[in-house]
Amino acid sequence: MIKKIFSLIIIAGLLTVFIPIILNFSFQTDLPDVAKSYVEKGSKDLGAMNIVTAIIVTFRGLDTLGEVAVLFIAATGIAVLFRKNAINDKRPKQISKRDSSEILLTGIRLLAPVILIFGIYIFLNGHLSPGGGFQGGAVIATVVLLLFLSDSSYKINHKIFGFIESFSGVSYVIIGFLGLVLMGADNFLDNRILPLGEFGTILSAGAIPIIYTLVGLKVGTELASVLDNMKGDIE
Amino acid sequence: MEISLLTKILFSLLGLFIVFNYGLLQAGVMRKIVARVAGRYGIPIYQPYIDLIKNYSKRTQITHGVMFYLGPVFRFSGGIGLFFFIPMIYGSVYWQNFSFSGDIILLMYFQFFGMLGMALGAGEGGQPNSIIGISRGLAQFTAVEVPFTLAIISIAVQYDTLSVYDIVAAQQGGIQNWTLFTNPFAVIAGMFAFLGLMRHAPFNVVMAPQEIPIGPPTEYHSTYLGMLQSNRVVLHIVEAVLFMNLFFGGATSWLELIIKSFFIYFITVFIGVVFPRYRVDHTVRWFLKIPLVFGILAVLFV
Amino acid sequence: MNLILILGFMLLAIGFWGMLTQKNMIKIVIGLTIAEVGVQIIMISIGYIKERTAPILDSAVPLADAVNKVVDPIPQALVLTAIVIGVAVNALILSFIIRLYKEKKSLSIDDYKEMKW
Amino acid sequence: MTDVFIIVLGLVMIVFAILALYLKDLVASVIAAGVLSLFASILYLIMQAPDVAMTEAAIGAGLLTMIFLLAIKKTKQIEDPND
Amino acid sequence: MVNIIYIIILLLGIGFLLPITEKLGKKVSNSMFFLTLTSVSVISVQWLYAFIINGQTSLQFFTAGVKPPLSINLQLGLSESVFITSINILALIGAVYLIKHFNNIGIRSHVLYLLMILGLNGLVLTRDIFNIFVFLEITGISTYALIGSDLRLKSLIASFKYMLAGGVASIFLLLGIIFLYHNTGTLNIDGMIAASPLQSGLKIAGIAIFFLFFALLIEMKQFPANGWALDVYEASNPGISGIISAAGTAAILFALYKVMPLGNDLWFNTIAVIGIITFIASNIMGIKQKNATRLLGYSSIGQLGLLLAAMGLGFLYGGINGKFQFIIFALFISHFIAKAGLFWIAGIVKKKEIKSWGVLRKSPVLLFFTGSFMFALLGFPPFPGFFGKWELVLTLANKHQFLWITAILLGSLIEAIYLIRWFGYILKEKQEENETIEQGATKYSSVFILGTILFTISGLYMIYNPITNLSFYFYPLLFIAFLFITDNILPAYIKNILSIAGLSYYGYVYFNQFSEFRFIFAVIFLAGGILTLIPGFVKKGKRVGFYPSAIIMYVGLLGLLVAKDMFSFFTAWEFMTIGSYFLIIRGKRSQPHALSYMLFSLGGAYLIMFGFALTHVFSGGNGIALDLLNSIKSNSALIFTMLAIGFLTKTAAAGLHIWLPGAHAEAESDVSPMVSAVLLKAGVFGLILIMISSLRFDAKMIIYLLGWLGAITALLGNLMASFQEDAKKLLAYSSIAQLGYILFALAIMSHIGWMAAIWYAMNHFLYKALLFLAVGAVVVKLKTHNMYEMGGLIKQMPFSFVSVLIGIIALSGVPPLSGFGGKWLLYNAFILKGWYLQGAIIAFSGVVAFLYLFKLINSIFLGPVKDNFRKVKEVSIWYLIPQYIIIIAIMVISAKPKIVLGKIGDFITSYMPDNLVVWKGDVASSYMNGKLFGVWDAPNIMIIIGIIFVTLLSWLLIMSRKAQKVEMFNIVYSAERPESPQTTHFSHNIYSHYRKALGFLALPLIVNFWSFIVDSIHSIADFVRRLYNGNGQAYIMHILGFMVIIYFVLFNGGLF
Repeated sequence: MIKKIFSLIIIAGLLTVFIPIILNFSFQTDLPDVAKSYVEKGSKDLGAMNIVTAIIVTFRGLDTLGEVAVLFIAATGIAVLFRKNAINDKRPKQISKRDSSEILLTGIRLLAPVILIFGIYIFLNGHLSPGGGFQGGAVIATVVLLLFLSDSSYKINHKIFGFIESFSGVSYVIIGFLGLVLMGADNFLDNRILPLGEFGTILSAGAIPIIYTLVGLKVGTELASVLDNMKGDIE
Repeated sequence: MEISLLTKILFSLLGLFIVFNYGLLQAGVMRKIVARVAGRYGIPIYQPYIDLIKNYSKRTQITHGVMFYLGPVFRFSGGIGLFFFIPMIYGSVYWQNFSFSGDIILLMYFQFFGMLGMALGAGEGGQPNSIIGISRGLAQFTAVEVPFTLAIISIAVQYDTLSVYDIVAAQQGGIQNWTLFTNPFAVIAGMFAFLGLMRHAPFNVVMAPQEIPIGPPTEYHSTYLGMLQSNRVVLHIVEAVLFMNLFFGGATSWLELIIKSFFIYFITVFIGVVFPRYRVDHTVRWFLKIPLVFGILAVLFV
Repeated sequence: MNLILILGFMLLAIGFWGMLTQKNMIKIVIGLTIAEVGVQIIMISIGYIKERTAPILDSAVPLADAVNKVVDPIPQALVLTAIVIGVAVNALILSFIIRLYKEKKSLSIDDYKEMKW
Repeated sequence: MTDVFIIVLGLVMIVFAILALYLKDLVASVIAAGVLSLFASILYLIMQAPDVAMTEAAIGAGLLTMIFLLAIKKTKQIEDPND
Repeated sequence: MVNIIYIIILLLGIGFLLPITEKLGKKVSNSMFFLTLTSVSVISVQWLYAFIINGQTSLQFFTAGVKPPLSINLQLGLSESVFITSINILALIGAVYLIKHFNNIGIRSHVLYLLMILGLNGLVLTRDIFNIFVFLEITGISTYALIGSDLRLKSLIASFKYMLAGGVASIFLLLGIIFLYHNTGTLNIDGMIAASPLQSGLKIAGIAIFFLFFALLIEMKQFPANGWALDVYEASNPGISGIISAAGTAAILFALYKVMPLGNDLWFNTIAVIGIITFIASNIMGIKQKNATRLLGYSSIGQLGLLLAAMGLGFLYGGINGKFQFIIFALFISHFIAKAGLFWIAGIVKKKEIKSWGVLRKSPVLLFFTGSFMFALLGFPPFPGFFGKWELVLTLANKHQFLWITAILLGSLIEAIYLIRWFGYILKEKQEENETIEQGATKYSSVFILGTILFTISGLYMIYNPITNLSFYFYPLLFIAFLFITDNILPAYIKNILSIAGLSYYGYVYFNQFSEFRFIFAVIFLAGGILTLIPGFVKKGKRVGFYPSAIIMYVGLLGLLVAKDMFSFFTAWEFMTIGSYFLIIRGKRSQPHALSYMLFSLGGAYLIMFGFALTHVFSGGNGIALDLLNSIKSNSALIFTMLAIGFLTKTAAAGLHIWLPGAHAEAESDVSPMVSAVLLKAGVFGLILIMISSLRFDAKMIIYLLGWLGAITALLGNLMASFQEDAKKLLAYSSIAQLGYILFALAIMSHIGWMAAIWYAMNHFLYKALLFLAVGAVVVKLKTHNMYEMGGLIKQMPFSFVSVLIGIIALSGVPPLSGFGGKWLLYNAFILKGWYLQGAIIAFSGVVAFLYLFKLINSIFLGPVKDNFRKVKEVSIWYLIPQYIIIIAIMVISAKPKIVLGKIGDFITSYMPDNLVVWKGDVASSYMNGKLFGVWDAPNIMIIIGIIFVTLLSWLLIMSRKAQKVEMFNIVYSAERPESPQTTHFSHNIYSHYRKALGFLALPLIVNFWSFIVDSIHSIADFVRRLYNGNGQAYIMHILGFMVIIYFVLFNGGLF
């Protein structure tokens, strides 16, 4: 009971912290100058239509690299947690599952490729329209998810998924490294290592699309392996 | 005028001989007085001489080891040493003994010399429990020391000197400038301490007769006992002379010395006969009460 | 857009309330997710400017004066990263909960007091 | 007009948030949380943040809810009463 | 130079690559793993070399080819390069330590480890606020995964709680970032600082910064919101928690350091207060800890609190440059290495209870490193923490921040309690024989490398420290190092010869450089050292650990005399404390006493440091020369009292003496003379220094009190000694009494008073060394301390008897020997001064000394011989040689005191010219306002007494030459054998009547006082640590509650 009172007091304290913010908060009427230069540079220098993607991939490329690393660590951590030869783990017993109905199976088989293509579409023109590597990767993961849900016998091939995951991660770092090599000391993760191409087309904005595809692949495979680990067959 | 070292030694030895004989006689007289007070006929005055001769002439002795040997030697050399360091007769250069080489502090600490030696000797004696006598003696002595030190400090401050000769010099010229009258508190404290030092009646639990089975005297016999007896004799006279010099104006001639020291010693006998014997912790506590108060008063009102 | 800011803070408060009072560990994580959604709403509402469109320079937004046509893109970039990280953390926490459940077969946080003082 | 819509949306979201915390059946509460993040993505659309809306929808609503459900499958569905 | 971004590229790239290489086999992936870590450390070391040696200025590294406000930039300055180098090197060594653990988890743990290191490096390098959030998350998640990786229940719980706390922290961080962005318009830290949001006066800016700082504060594990951190330290694999506690906190500390300029003075002050509260609170809680790793957790949180406080204060007083940079580096380095080292050793020992760490004794090298790590944490001399703490106290003193100094010193004293106690358990707790330590090569070598790095850095600090040149210590420390290395190889007698040679060499070198007063102490320290080392030849075997600690102590003692400035004096003081601590703890039952000894001397040392800092400040605040003591301008009384108490802890004055009896009695037989005869004089030397300085200002009242303190100590010491049954304890109490005399004599502040004091110091050294050597030898021979089990050894051990006899005659002050000179000087001094009552107490305690002196000699040598000691032979020659050298010395100075007193007299006249002691030939006479006062003619007294003694002895010999030897009548065995031997022993409790009379003076009032303090600290500790009740949710509540409190403190509850 005291815990409830204490937490009530603390939440009241929190509110006293938040209320002054709400009260004398003045919304922006104009873009801060950093955002202004982003908008101009985003389109002219990097040739990307979607400014948010420009910021995420090149301007604040290190953030995204870090973010991909975060996802990678989370996936590895989960894999470490659910590793088979856990010391105090009893013999993993196989849980029996009813196989799902016919309609579901065929429906999923029909839908899977469509969603897959949709995912690829999302991260392919991340620099043109909203969306990008992360959203695309999530969509791909949902494909795998659907397959898990539909037929219990579906096993993702860990060798290929692992390979894609590491390959895309490493190539992402190599692209960044190319920036350093080609463009000089300050251009780590610069997308201008490739020609900017014609504004608005798929192959424009230098390395952004390539980076975003790699990110997409990586996020997709990672989330898939996370789901697989968490689903796991050990009880 | 400086007399040569040789004459100084000779005169000091002569002084020692006089004091030694006077001591023996005084001991005899004092024991006769005590006997007469107790209604007994008492021993002949020359009895101490007889005891001494008997002890020294004994042929067989036994010894319990080196330290047993050194006990009486330490004790007697303590007595004689104390004699040598105290100026006997004020005024004549012959009877200063070797007092130039030390002051009251030397005398205070030299008393320990004899006592420590005696304690070690008894420790090595035949009777292991003789140590109980020693521990009582030491404990009592620490308590006695307090009023005695305070008295001496107040005298030293009063006369601005530590050397006995100058103190006596300051007290010459009539009774009124004896320390007795100029600094009464110090004298009272001093005399209380004198009682303790002489180990007479109220505080003689160490030398008391029934302590004999474990007291130091029973351990020693023949020559050793002779030495101890001669030391006791000399020591009592020398202590009396010391207190005479400090408190009662010193002596300008041997006669004056003998009379004064007799009466000083008589005080202890006088008090001793009347009072019962104290246990050691009572003695210690008693000495840290009234005599201590007097000592503090002496020091504060010097 | 003050309303959305208020909404964000309320969701944040509800999330924390959930974390503090709910005993079930999964409910605590749900509380955490709600708090995260709250923060993300606050971040977006700060970036929003009235009557402006999304920061995509497509046909609707002429290149020339895009500057005063577009909403602030930076908070959106930050939120995007924050969401992904939030999901990663939540996935990890949940797998820890599964692991813990395997050990002590209990979801209440009060049962996990092995280490104290 | 949009203000009214926002208020309604906000209230609904708060209701769902409270529901997500207090429903005894964990699956129901997880779905409530999913719906909450779905409405959040709609909110993002209103605030002209399409990228974030898509991410929120795909990852926040889709995958996170799925992970929660998987977690519940591996543990206990019904919250024991004394909590 | 290599672009710093390569660190990120390498770590991340290989991190991604490793899962693929796993198929090529474990050998390849492991080598890849180590290759990355080595190359990353090489890059950072290369940069560090550039910064320190080539004076490189700080650089910016941009990403994405665009200038910062638009892109993220990495900055590399001196502080950054120090932090990343230490993190990367620790990572490399940590990898070596953890490789076995990782191998059985699989390749993924290598990946997690690499990415954790990436996160740490990122945190330090990046200058973009959101990037800090990302790298914080990377570190966080990889740490959660690593902690949970060993799948034990406890680590899973700890990691779960850590994640909840991390989640809450990241929420606040995001809020902070977005509102700061809203306020300043940029995400780059330098941009934000330039925009200086607080100046704008907007409330939101303040709250935004509050969120940001608060999030980092949670990560910094500050009290009370750090329950979860303790579980993490306790539960996770010690290798990982070592890296978390060292590198993890370092990176977050640096992140906070980068963001600090955003705040204002109020905020710096609050952070400093939070830090100091954490420092003290977690140290107090550490006292009650039984679990080793959790205790290390408490200690690392405490140290972090101290670092945070130092940083807060640094910013409060003009930013982290010059002075504060040095302080924070020093404190950081020692915490960094020591904490990682201790955690790794915990990993090797694998024992949960600190009491069962005794098993470390099986591997001396590990034991040595544990000890040095612990002493590095406590800030002892050779280690960097010492320089840091000194500079911190000095700078704070310059700013008149005395409350801060007391808090810091109090905290480090409390920390010393549990660390020293733990070290005591390691050295002394009983262990079953079959216990062994895991002999893994990787773990062992990584701890070994870490230890060597610690010592190399400490060496660099000793050589290049900006405070003062400590060149005096180079050769001695090399010699000590040599002794440590060859400790297991060389036999004891070679080491003994080497040490004696070393000491005499230094005696020869410094012989003529000392002014009189330091010369006397030099003689005491050096001659004392050599004499007390000679008995060392008795010991067979290697006597591991004795010689290095003895030499450390003597180097410290010598350093005291050589010291020109306060800092080298204080270094010497601390060296001496370490050396003596190691010597004392060698005794069998000496652990609790060594602990109380160390705590008292540490308390005293900190008081001295505080006093020196105040002297520096109140004497014009320039430089730290030792004779600044003589030019203190204001509140000199306070400084004097502080320094006096500091030195009195070493001379065990009444009230501060409870450590001495145990320490001296329980020490080994040739250590106790070293510790009691030689070491106590260091305190006396200090006292003389401040007494000289007190001539300049009037400290009459304090010195009068010191006089009384000296008298009471003397009385207390003598009384307690006479009631002791343990021979060495008796001598220990008598040392307390003698030191009381010296203090009393010093307090008299007159020419003759000081002569008495120094004469006493010299004498006490002689006869206490003599007595301790003699009694120590006998005690070793009989294998018992209790006097009631001895007796009648005069026939078997005549030489020891003679030396004890001379010792007690000298000590008691009976005329012929030198003791009387001391008594005479003392009497003259206090009569001339007019301190009659104290004088009476001194006189009384002087006489009481007879009681225990007689008891000592009687119960050991005189009386009946016990059966089991009938065949005991004389003590070995090596003990007797120093005894008889000392006896000769005593005889010489008793006959001719003028040799020593003459020299002392000239020295003292330069300070106190009034009422001199005049020497005519060998006759010393003192004058009271012009008139001859006292006369002391040592040679004549000796001659007269000698002659009388010899004549009487020869006369007695002649008269009783036929005396027949009779054995002493043995009362004990006349009846049946009693069960308790002591009650029938002749000298057992012989002063019971005395105890009845004066027992009330010897009541253990002081002991009760100190045990009351200890108990109250323990109860506080027990009360405070109840806060961590193990419930994860409660910890979240602590965090949020902590936030609300800090908010109210900062914005004083301004709602609108």
